[in-house]
Amino acid sequence: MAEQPKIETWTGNRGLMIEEPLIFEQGMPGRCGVDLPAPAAVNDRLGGLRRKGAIGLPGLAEPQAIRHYTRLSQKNYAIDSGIYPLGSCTMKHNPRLNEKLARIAGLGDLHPMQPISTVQGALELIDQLAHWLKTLTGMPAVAMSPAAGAHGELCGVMAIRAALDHRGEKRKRILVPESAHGTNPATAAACGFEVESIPANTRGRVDLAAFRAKLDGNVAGIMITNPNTCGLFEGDFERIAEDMHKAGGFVYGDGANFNAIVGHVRPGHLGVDCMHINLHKTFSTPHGGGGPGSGPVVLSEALAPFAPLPYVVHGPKGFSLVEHEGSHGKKGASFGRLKGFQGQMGMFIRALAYMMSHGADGLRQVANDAVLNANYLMACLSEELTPAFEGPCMHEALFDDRFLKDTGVTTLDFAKMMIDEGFHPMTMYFPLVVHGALLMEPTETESKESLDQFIGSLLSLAKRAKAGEADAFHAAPRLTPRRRLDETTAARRPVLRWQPPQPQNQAAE
Amino acid sequence: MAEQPKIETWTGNRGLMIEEPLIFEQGMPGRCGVDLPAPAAVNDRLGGLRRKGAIGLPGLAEPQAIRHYTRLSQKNYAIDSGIYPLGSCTMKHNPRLNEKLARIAGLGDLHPMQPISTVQGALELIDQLAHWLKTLTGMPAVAMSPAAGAHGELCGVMAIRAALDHRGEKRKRILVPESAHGTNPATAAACGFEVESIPANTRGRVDLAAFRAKLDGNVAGIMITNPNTCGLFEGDFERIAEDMHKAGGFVYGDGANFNAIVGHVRPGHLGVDCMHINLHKTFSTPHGGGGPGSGPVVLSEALAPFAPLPYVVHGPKGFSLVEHEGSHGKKGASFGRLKGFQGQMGMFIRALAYMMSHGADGLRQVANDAVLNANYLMACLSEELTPAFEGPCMHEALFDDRFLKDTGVTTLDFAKMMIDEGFHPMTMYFPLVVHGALLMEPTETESKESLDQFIGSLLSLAKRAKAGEADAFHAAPRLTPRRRLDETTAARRPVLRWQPPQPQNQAAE
Amino acid sequence: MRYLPLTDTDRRAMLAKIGVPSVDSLYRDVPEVAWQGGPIHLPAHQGELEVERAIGAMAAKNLGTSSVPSFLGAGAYRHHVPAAVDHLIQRGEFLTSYTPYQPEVTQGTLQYLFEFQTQVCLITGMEVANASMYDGGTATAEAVMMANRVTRRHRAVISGNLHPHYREICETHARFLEFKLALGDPDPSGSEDLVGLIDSETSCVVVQNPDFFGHLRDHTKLAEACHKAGALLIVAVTEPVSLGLVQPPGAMGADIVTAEGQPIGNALTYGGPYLGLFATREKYMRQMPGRLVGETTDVDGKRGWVLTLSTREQHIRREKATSNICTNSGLCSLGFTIHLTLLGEAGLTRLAEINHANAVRLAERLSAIPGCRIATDAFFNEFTLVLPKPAADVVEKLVQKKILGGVPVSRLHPKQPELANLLLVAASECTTDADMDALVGALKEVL
Amino acid sequence: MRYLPLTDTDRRAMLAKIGVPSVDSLYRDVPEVAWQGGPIHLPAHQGELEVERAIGAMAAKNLGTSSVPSFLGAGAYRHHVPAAVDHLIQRGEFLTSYTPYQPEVTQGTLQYLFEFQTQVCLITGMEVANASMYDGGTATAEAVMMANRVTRRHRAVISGNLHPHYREICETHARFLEFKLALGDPDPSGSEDLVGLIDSETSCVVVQNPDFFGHLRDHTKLAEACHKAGALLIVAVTEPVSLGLVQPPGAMGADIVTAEGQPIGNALTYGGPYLGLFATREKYMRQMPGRLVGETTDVDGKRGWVLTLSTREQHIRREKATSNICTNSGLCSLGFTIHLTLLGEAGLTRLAEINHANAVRLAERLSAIPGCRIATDAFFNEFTLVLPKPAADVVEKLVQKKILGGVPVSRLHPKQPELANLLLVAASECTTDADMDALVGALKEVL
Ligand SMILES: Cc1ncc(COP(=O)(O)O)c(C=O)c1O
Ligand SMILES: Cc1ncc(COP(=O)(O)O)c(C=O)c1O
Repeated sequence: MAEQPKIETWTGNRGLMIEEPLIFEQGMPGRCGVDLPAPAAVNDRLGGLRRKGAIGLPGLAEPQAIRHYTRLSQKNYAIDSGIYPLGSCTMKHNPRLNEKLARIAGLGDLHPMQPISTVQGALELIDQLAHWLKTLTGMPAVAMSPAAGAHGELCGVMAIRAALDHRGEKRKRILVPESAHGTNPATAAACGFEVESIPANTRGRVDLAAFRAKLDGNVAGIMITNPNTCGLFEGDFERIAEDMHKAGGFVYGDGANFNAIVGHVRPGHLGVDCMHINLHKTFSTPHGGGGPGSGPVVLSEALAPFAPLPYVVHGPKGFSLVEHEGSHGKKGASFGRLKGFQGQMGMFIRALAYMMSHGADGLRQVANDAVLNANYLMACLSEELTPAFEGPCMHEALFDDRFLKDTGVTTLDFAKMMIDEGFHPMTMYFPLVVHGALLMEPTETESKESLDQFIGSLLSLAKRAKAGEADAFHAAPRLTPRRRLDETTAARRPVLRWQPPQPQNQAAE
Repeated sequence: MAEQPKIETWTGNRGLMIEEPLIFEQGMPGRCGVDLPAPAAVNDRLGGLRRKGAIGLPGLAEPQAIRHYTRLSQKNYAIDSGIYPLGSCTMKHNPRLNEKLARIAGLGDLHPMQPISTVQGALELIDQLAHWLKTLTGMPAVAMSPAAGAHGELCGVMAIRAALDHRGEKRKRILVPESAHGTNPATAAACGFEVESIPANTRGRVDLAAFRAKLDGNVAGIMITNPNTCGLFEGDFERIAEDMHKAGGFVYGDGANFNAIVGHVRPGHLGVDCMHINLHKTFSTPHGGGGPGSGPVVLSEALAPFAPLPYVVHGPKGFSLVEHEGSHGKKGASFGRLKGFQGQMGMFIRALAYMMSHGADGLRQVANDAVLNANYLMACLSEELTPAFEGPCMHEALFDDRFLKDTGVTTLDFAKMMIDEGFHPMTMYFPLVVHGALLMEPTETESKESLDQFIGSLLSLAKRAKAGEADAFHAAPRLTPRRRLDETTAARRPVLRWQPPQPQNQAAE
Repeated sequence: MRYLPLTDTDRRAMLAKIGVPSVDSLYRDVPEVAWQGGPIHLPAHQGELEVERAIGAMAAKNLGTSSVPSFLGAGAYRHHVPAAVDHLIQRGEFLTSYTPYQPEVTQGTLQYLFEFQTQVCLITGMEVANASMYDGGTATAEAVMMANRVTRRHRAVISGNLHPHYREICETHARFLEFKLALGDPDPSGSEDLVGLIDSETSCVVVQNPDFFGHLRDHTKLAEACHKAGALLIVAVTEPVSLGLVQPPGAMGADIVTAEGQPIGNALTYGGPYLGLFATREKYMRQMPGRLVGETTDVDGKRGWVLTLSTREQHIRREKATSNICTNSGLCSLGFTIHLTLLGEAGLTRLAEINHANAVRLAERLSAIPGCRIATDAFFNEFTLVLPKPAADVVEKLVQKKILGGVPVSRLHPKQPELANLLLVAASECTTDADMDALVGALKEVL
Repeated sequence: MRYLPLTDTDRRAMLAKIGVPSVDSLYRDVPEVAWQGGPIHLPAHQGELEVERAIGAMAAKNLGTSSVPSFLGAGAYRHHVPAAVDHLIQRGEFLTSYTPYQPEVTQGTLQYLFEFQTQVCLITGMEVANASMYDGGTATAEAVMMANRVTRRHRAVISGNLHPHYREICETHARFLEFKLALGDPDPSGSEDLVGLIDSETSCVVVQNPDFFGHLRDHTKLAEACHKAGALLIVAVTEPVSLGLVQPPGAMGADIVTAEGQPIGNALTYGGPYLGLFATREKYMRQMPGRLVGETTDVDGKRGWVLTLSTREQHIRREKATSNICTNSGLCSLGFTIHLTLLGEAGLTRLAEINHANAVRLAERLSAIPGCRIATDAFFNEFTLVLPKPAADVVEKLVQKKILGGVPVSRLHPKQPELANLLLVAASECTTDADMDALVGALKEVL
């Protein structure tokens, strides 16, 4: 390809990659992207609180807005573009059927405070989804309202603490393995616990001895991810759970990696007391550039009574919603409300559609293929990369940066070079237990052809790194809408919003 | 920007621009993008005509298909990407409301052969749209079924011939100005006429004298575009129409450029006998990469009786559809059927939504802004480019290639350079009456900011061409998914379909 | 006005640059008499909500096929289209692009059209296909005109069991291009024999398979007869899903295959926009109407696609073009090709099997109703039901019961009283047992 | 299985490469007891059509707000969302992208979040805003915890007219983080005075505006009292459309503004996913929860955006983070920002005016019904109607007439019998005269 040294354009555009200013730099008074009729003439009842002064919002016509967001979208990588092997994030295909169903009349247009008699189908849907989740996890109860994984963690840890309170115990500590996701310690702290870290053993699992050493009557529980964030199954899980239960504590399962074991392993049979399920991971609801998610929490018999409000119950007159303590006849011990209304209904619809589409047979195949894909990556990439641990992995393959030793190339450089190759990089520098970690989760929706291309490219990059091409890596990415960005200055002198060129604008009118 | 001389990737991908093979190169037996239940067991009634041998279709899973078409789409320029000033094509903003409405239950799911009693709303919609079209053109009738502009031309010219037949006249010739779109002569020929070309005068209009010289009793009519394809209003239109009528012929108006005059000029008042309206131009139904369109034809009293079947009529019992001669009581003189069913209903819905959104006031503003934008382009670009004609233009600005004289840069080179700048080129080498034509139609949905950027860029390119940078122009485009393609070989040794690597595959099974 | 980005300030600045006082003065070439200064007698602009309400109110007056049991066919078929299809065709880069005149920035459109052309060849069993026509009917008329060009003859034999709309479109063109048509009579028994109508003037014979009444026929013999007489065989297909299960026209010796592509990937939408498929033998390639996409390479040697053989087309050849078509059915072909990609070999076959099985079951149940009889022995997903009464009346009575029971043959053949009692009934993968129960039950009541 | 691209051939080849005989052997670390070899008691896989039917059947059992006159509010509001919004948020590059961790290939997400942050600042009158929280309620609880951090105090005063869900979420967190709450009583008269509850321990006062009963209040004085006592004023907004017409909390002296963003650009969908807005003063920036996007430049000097100040967040700071939030409401913020871009200054103002005007007209008509009274003097688009009977019963009777007449206060405050007759009634630009006629007529009948 005969590319010239420099191809500058007057516009700054580069063919189909078009530069796009901020909406605030395009707005003009007198322009509007909607047409609204004149309001009826009334005497206002604003109690003298009418806004003084302009808001400062820009005016764009609809064609400008469409173009703005289209152009922005074209600067994004997505699952729809290619492999997105962000470990721990389960970036799988998001079926469009689910998008369609979440919008149909009778679901998309339901108000959360409609009379219960008018939402029987909605409650049935929540109940159905709950049934799938309970069956797949082998757990007797599920709290549906948490908004995401981290919110589910709050829910679970609060349930643990509520149960301990109920017992009259004031346990202060939660154990969290080193390899845990940051939300785990943050959650424990947000529920008033002290966090105690447990190291990993050389096999990438929780160090059983270390765990036992920390276990005492002051431990409320452990938050443990299985398969863990090294992509490995915690073979000692049952033992850990048994010990924890003997010590009077509870086991919080972080279910972010449920995709590896769905249909094969019911966490309830491993001794889990509560576990969140990221519907936006295992059950394919789209990540949407950062959310929304949904994090239902399955609960053991021991914790079920403390489940948050509201919840759906089924009675002779159909479904109903328990929104208040005692409103369903019995004085429960729910720890209270965690979220407005009933939870992430839009995600429930998508997740249920996904489950019904796959069925029990398909979900097991999902796990099989996810694990197969990861092990295939592991086997093929081990030619040049250095696996962090031995043995088969689950749904993600973890490498450390030994293969980059003395090359002058870091994990970050390697990732940036992958971007030029047309891939989204894997998760980097996480989990913390591995040096310069590269955590790759292909998911089951990646074809072998896609994996083979990814493998071929990564092997070639590893060879180039070892061959001394560090400069190319440092310069990467070079084919993207923006190249490496200055994050240091961004944090040192934060500019978190656009400011009008003349500040007096704001005060005008 | 510190771009290296050559940045090769192993994959061939370039960051977000990802190479994509053909579906046939990705398919695998045993893979499928749908799940269908097993058919009920029956004894087939195929009369022994069951397919022998495989079809040869590739199997892709849904995630692969989504990625395939997403990646393909990312190799396209569109109105949603930026200015698309293809003269004569009216590439204006396509409102998403219209897409939504074309799909609602009760419209998107109507079968064309439902009983009339079950489609009263659909017929009402067609009738409403017809009313708008007749009112805006000042014409008494409209044939709704033509599928596109060229199909509308067939409809109109057939109506002319049917009227002449009715009169018992066998006129043989149709006059078509040199500047006409290719469909005009092609249509006349397809209706059995000889085509006679009329030259343009130095002002870019039909040469009145030449027209009169060709006019005789053997002329069936003239096909004339107004504003014409030079973007100019045919000031002599009335005279031409008058002369034509006096000579016993008819006037076909090509309404492709109606956007310039909608709300201001009713072609019926200029003496038009029939005129197609490209709903996919003036009335914003999307071009869809080549179609579908819709080309209703407004008709004068003289031609209305010959309108094609079917058509909607309104009676005491509501709307009905005349699908057969005589089926509505009277023996008409319709020239017959031109299209299956009732026409491009999906486009009718979109066009009516567009018209209602703009309203009478908005449509006039559409024309004003379209004309203003084109004249603004003309005024600003004339600094460096050479306008083909003098005076204000209508909705498009026409330049010739005099400004490129002796630069070694052709109109084509100039267009290819615009692509690197992030623009879709204008129409080139059309109309034929201008040397190396550059025909720019910005449309009213382009903002001034967008035009200013376009102007700045084109002026800079013109200067570079004049400054001797021909090589850069010859090498353009360089920033696109593909660079200039070899059209000669494509036509000389046509490869119009993928062929399996081993032809024996086809015969297998 | 939400679609108009110019502000009054912009307009003033632009007029100043142009050097005119007002936009009206840019219209100076428009004669007074044609200038409409006064009000237009049409409503003023409205917001989205108002427009949605108005069009929604019209939609509410219709009985949509998705809301009731429906057995309508006769050239347009409702199938379940995967959600991915409609999602993808609405991507702005597809939806709001024009005909791919600048191949460097329209490789997306060009590649899918190349894939589409190949798929059409595969399912029809033909060698080359174009990038689409308006619909099945217009494609068939174009095929006749192409056969005239190829054979330099001017007489087409048209089966009486060709869809009446297709036949009528051919008649219209024949009238103006002054070629002859030999028209067969409708034959609900399915035993029409056209060989006798072929003569040395005949450019082509046009049949439909399955035909208008649903009959599947083997046209191999007819093809031989055509070829012997120097004529082409044109086979029209109104339901391309049948090609998943039935011998394709190419295997029967067809020279041109036309089809209505709507049933794959496209909604019913009361009759349009639909999708004309057009395929033929390689030797006739340069006589084809419509656009063609061909493979080539760019200056860097990379594979790419371009519009090709445009010297056949109106924008180059003007009055000598093979057709006047310009805008075709681009986005409908995208819907078609995406749906067919999702189906693939296994899916199309399975889909066709389900359609056939449901139709067979429905036919069996309907034929058991006293007074009813199936006139079609071999069929795909549609057949002719002989009723004891005029079908149009029966259909009206079924509407009262909120059933769209089929298409009365008299709707399309109103002048043949002998066809009055015939009802075309279609089934598909969307037909449930409950739908069949409803139809059978209702028919028993109204007959 | 349509979502799974591996074929059995692939699987065999891959197992061979890995060197294991079967996938099961990759699960060798799973203990026997936990391994589920047998069947799972759940249905098998289904096609799109079947899934659509099953979920469609559930939807059909509900009474959607778009099908009947609806006056529901109480923290979630139906507005007309332009079609462009839903189209754009479904673009795969937005929909199927993750949190923008690799800024070079996620400038699209980063730029719209930067614009979103700015818009939130502008409408609330605040200085910095984050990239979203789960919803208005959780954002409000986070605000309280942030106020505790900022002031190093542990007592929050909560208005009795804060949405009960918001209050309950605060109570939950207070229980586990062991901070104190001083809770006001619900006050439908709108004359609650919280100044007396502020003491030297108080970290913040939380009010809602318009409040749960619809009252608009000027909190300038309250802000002053807070600031004098060293506490922060937190203002929650459940209906951000109000900010087009009403003085923003920033102008009243609020230190943190939280809001439910759903009403702009997002569907109701039975309560979620919604969108928590969170804005504050610049000086508190480093105590904010949630993600923040900041402006910077790339190595070529071009402007670009990155996630910034992540040292506040869990993935860096773990147990010392300002919040445990990770996944937020990304796509909902996209819907919000697109809708607000389309509205712009003129559109938001006009939309707010229409909402208010419709609510005023509705209030006037309802107050004329014998036995009915409006308890709210100053309001935006929602007010409290005092009925002569328990509101829950009345609402049930209205359902019989296919009217969703409002939210009974008792649904959210079930333990206060004195509130039993109160009904929250909301209007919007979607409320037609016919809707109002229907409600007024029906109320007259059922009362
Ligand atoms: C292991 C693990 N736990 C918890 C979470 C938090 O989940 P969420 O982002 O849904 O809050 C994540 C998300 O990345 C995770 O990977
Ligand atoms: C002037 C003119 N006439 C006719 C046509 C043909 O219209 P269509 O493409 O809709 O068939 C066009 C389309 O480009 C045109 O520009």
